[in-house]
Amino acid sequence: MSSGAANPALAHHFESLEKQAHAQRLGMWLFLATEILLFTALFAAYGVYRFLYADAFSEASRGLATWMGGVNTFVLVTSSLTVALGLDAAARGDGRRSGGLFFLSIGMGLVFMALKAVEYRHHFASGELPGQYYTAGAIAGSGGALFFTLYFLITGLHAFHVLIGMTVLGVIGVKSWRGAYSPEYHVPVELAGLYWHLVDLIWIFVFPLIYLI
Amino acid sequence: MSASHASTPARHGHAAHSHVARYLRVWLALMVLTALTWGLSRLHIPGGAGVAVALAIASVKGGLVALFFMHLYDQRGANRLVFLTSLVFVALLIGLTLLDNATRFPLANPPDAGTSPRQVRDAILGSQPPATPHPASH
Amino acid sequence: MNELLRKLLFLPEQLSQHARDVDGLHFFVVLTTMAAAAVIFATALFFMVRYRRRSETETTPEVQPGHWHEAVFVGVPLAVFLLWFAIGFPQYVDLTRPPAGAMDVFVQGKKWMWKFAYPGGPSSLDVLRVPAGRPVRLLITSRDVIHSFFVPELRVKQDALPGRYTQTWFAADKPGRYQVFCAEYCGLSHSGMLAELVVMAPAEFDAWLAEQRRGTALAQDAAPTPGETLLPGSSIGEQGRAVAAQQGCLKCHSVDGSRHIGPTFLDLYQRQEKLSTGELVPVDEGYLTKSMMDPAAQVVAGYQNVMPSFQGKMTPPEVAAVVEYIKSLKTPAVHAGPSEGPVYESTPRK
Amino acid sequence: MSPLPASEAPVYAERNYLNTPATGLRSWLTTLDHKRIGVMFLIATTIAFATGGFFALLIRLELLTPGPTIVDAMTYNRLFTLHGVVMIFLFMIPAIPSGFGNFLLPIMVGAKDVAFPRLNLLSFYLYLLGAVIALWGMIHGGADTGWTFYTPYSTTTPTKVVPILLGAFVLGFSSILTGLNFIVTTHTLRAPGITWNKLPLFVWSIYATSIIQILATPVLGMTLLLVAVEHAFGWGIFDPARGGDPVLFQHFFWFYSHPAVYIMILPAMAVISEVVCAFSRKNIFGYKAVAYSSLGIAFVGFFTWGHHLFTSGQSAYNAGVFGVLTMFVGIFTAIKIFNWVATLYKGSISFKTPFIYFVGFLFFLFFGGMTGVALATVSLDIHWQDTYFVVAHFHFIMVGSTMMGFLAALHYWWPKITGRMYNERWGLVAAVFVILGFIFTFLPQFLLGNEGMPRRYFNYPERYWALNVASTAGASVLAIGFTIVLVYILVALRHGEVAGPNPWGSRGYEWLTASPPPLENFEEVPEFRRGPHEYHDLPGEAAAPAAGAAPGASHV
Repeated sequence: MSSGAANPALAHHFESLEKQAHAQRLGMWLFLATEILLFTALFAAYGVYRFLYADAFSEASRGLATWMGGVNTFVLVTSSLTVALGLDAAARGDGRRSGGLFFLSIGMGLVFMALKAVEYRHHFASGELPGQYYTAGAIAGSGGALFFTLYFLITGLHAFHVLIGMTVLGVIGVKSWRGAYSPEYHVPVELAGLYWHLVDLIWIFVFPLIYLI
Repeated sequence: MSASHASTPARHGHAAHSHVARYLRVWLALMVLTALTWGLSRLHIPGGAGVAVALAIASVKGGLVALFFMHLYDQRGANRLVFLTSLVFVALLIGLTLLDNATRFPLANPPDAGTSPRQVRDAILGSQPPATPHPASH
Repeated sequence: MNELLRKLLFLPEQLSQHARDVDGLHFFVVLTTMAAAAVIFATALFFMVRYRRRSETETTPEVQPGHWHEAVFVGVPLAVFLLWFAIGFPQYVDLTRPPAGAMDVFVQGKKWMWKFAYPGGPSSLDVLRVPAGRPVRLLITSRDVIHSFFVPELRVKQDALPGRYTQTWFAADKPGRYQVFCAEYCGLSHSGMLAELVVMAPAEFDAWLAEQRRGTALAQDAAPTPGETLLPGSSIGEQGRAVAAQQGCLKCHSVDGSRHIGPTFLDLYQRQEKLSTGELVPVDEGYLTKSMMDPAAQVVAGYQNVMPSFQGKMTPPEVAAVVEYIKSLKTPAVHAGPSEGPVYESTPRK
Repeated sequence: MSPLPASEAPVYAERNYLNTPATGLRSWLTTLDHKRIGVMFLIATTIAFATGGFFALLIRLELLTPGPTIVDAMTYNRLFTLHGVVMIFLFMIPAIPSGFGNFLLPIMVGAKDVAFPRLNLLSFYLYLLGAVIALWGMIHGGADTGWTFYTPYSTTTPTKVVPILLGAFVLGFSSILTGLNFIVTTHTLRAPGITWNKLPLFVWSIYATSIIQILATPVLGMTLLLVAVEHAFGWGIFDPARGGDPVLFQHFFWFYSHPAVYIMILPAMAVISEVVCAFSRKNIFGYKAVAYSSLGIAFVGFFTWGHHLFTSGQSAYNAGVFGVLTMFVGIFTAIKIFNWVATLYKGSISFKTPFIYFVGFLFFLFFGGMTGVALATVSLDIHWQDTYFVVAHFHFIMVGSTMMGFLAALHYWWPKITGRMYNERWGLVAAVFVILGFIFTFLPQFLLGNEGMPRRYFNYPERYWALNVASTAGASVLAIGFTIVLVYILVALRHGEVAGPNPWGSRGYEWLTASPPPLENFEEVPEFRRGPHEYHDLPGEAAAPAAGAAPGASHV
């Protein structure tokens, strides 16, 4: 057991850094569970309305630019890879490399957001908006409007999480670059990564639900 | 505590073999699966099969991310349990709400949704009410 | 015994076989609960007296349960609970399956009144008349928020969902007058959203219905109340639209005000139509129904008499639904009426 | 370990969490000490309880006569909404877990603090923020939707429903953070010697509560947010006019709010398990059964939400599934009741105030629970749904049982928290008032429900008058009881006798430290060799002939 008594990162009520890391990791996983359930309400609503308005939903889905969703998937998956590599670098004590990889991930997050913004712009222009603002009118019944309600809720909440994730990666990346972490203690790097992977994980489900089926 | 041969900081530190190769393999698999699900969607597999395939691929991808990028593969039991439990509740909420919409009195669903005019007529006028479950099934 | 327990538990009169069945379960539940309470609390009381603290230095032995205890603790209540459920659930399933040939009544809740529409067009406000001894199926909907149709004497309750139908049914035993409550909170006058269930002798009911159908007391109650706003897509009208589309009405009647083979449905309701005979008639439920059954009788001036009769092609509830649909087609500008209305009315967003 | 009972003169721990490191208001508001945060939660939730109780009294007064009595219909609708929102989100859910749980859980696992002290303080400030937002909404008109916020009523009402929704949303985060902290603390900060099977039952129940808080609250948060979005922008997600399904809202809402009932009752069960052992001076009958049944309730409690929707147009399949599953969740509660009663067997029962509340708890939980199971038989629910029967049922559970748990906890741990005793005689008097008050308030409501009086009625037919008067009379007895408690407990703050570390002779781990406890809970962390509910190895045990009979009794 690595004695972390000297390490300033050790809080007074933990007996060792190892135990503290375990606690922090568990806490993060619990937090991620709440995030998953936060999205679950939206996915359940999506499931119900897709079941009720199957035709309208597939029609509306076909109207989306699938290639943008696809490219965004590639971008986000790749950013997850760089975050994972960043953790690996931090574990080996290479703070600079770790920070650099995190910045690279933020860059990919920006690409993701930019593509998303282009898509949103297009939806605004063509009146594909939620609920009462839906004016596209190509799809009979309420299904089209509901699809775009859920589209904006799900992608909007996800984009919000991407923003938070980028902020977290930025803060931790800078600290990492400045050498705040060591092979013994780099839990924050790991937790920031976990958050980013969750954002990726959710997108992996959003992509087929919104764009493909 | 017994499960603590986990990704402890110390272990990360002197792990001679880093995870880089594993990460790259997983990344490659994710890219291939993304391309696959994209390609399959262009075939427009009819009915629920397309949905099922797309969700199955997404689940595999999600599993890869959770296991390897998020290190559930080599972590303590508690973290895995938290993640699995949350998935159980995801399934629970989605499953039971959908079951309701799928089996309720058809007219209790939105009128311009899945209920065709024929169903509407049958439900209003048909002397036989729509199928309801047998008490024996419980 | 039944009467004694019913009065003891403050249960209202039992107006149907379903009510008697449910009360049977109720009594069984209460009796088993009381028996269990007697056993548990007597045991607890005995322990409390027998093992009260006699000195401050008293000690106690360790007592651990055997598997036998746990099996009893789980098994006995589970058996009782499942027995209750086994009795109760079929009763409920029965309530979701109206018998074949039940008379249909459309029930519409809106803030804060109940409207009942009968086969053949007649409707009434806040009074539901049904024949004794015959099964009646209620197709319940709401015009604004969720309401709930509740008659304690029938032990029947069903929510009214806006824009869609739910169903329940009952067969009342004997003539009488009973209160209908709204059981789902719906705003300011929730507790004032009462109606009356009038159970009539079958012959009397038939006579009443026939009279209604003849149109003598034509649907006064069904007129919209002042200030009433019509929510799109939240009424029987939605079903009516489906029926109208299927029956082909919309091939000749537009819904956007444009002139086609027949007069447009838009703003048709409550319009003064000039007939080919030169006579002016107000378009009300009676006129609409009649025009579907016997279109040649009153043709609007300027149109050909080409419409087939739908007598026998549409059933009364379908006709009622189409009428509702036509009534719902209003442009806001035409929506006249004093603006005071109920103090508190939800406003649909535009 | 200190002997039972404390024979030497009790000592007030001079150096304790109340005065170290400082006593100023600032040191409290910025504290990271779980005990201080717990105490602040207790004070805040008690204020919320008084507010909610005041609303309740106004409601009962209004219902004293049919028609308008003291307020108009609109005010009445706001009153019952605020009563529900305040009692549930500001009192029931945080009171025992965030208050007593925060104070006790780390001590009971032998830790110096919770795992994330800063998150813990954040949880308290989120609670305050949520309360302030909700309060702002209340002052600016309040909401008239009922605490259930059913759509489309809640999305079309012109009242200030959005701030109330946002307040509840923020309170949800407070609840999540507390739950998260407790789970991590229980996993990672148990002192050496405290294995999972030596955890106090209080910790087991709070742990189970935390699981629900973590998993259910986000869904409620999202749902409330959707209603707020719908109300503000008309996105149509639950709006039938735009193709939405209002029943979907009910699914989402009860997916949280049914387990939330267990967030309210499990902590009370936590308290009761401790109290019954301490005051019968007896090991718990079936430790594992009581501990694991908490987890069972937390888990199966998620599978039953649909029993709130039997009349909503939900499918009969779902009604069957949810009905049966509800029967199973009843079993776990039954196990607990049986085990608590069996714990009394061969005990040494001391009728102190907390024990009286245990008796009340047993009564309310039994009848509240049985009526709950009866409601799940579906056909009976069709009659009872949305009537006063349901109101009486959930008040038996949420107010009756949870309040008994809260009061038992308040009296049992008062000496630990403040170092001083309350007045036992007044305690007994108040307990009698409170318990009888509850019975007189809610028993008539069961009968009203049977008779068919729907809930949330401002006006009612005259045939319901007599029972309403009885209920209001009971409520005033209840109010008197609570007032007595408040008075003597405040008096005890300054004038109570010094309690000493263990005035009850309890074996719970929290009694091993001084009263009030020092800053990091234990001056010297004990060895925790004995289980927290083990009383059998008292001095003189060998002489007691009953000891020999015990093993025999256990294998009947």
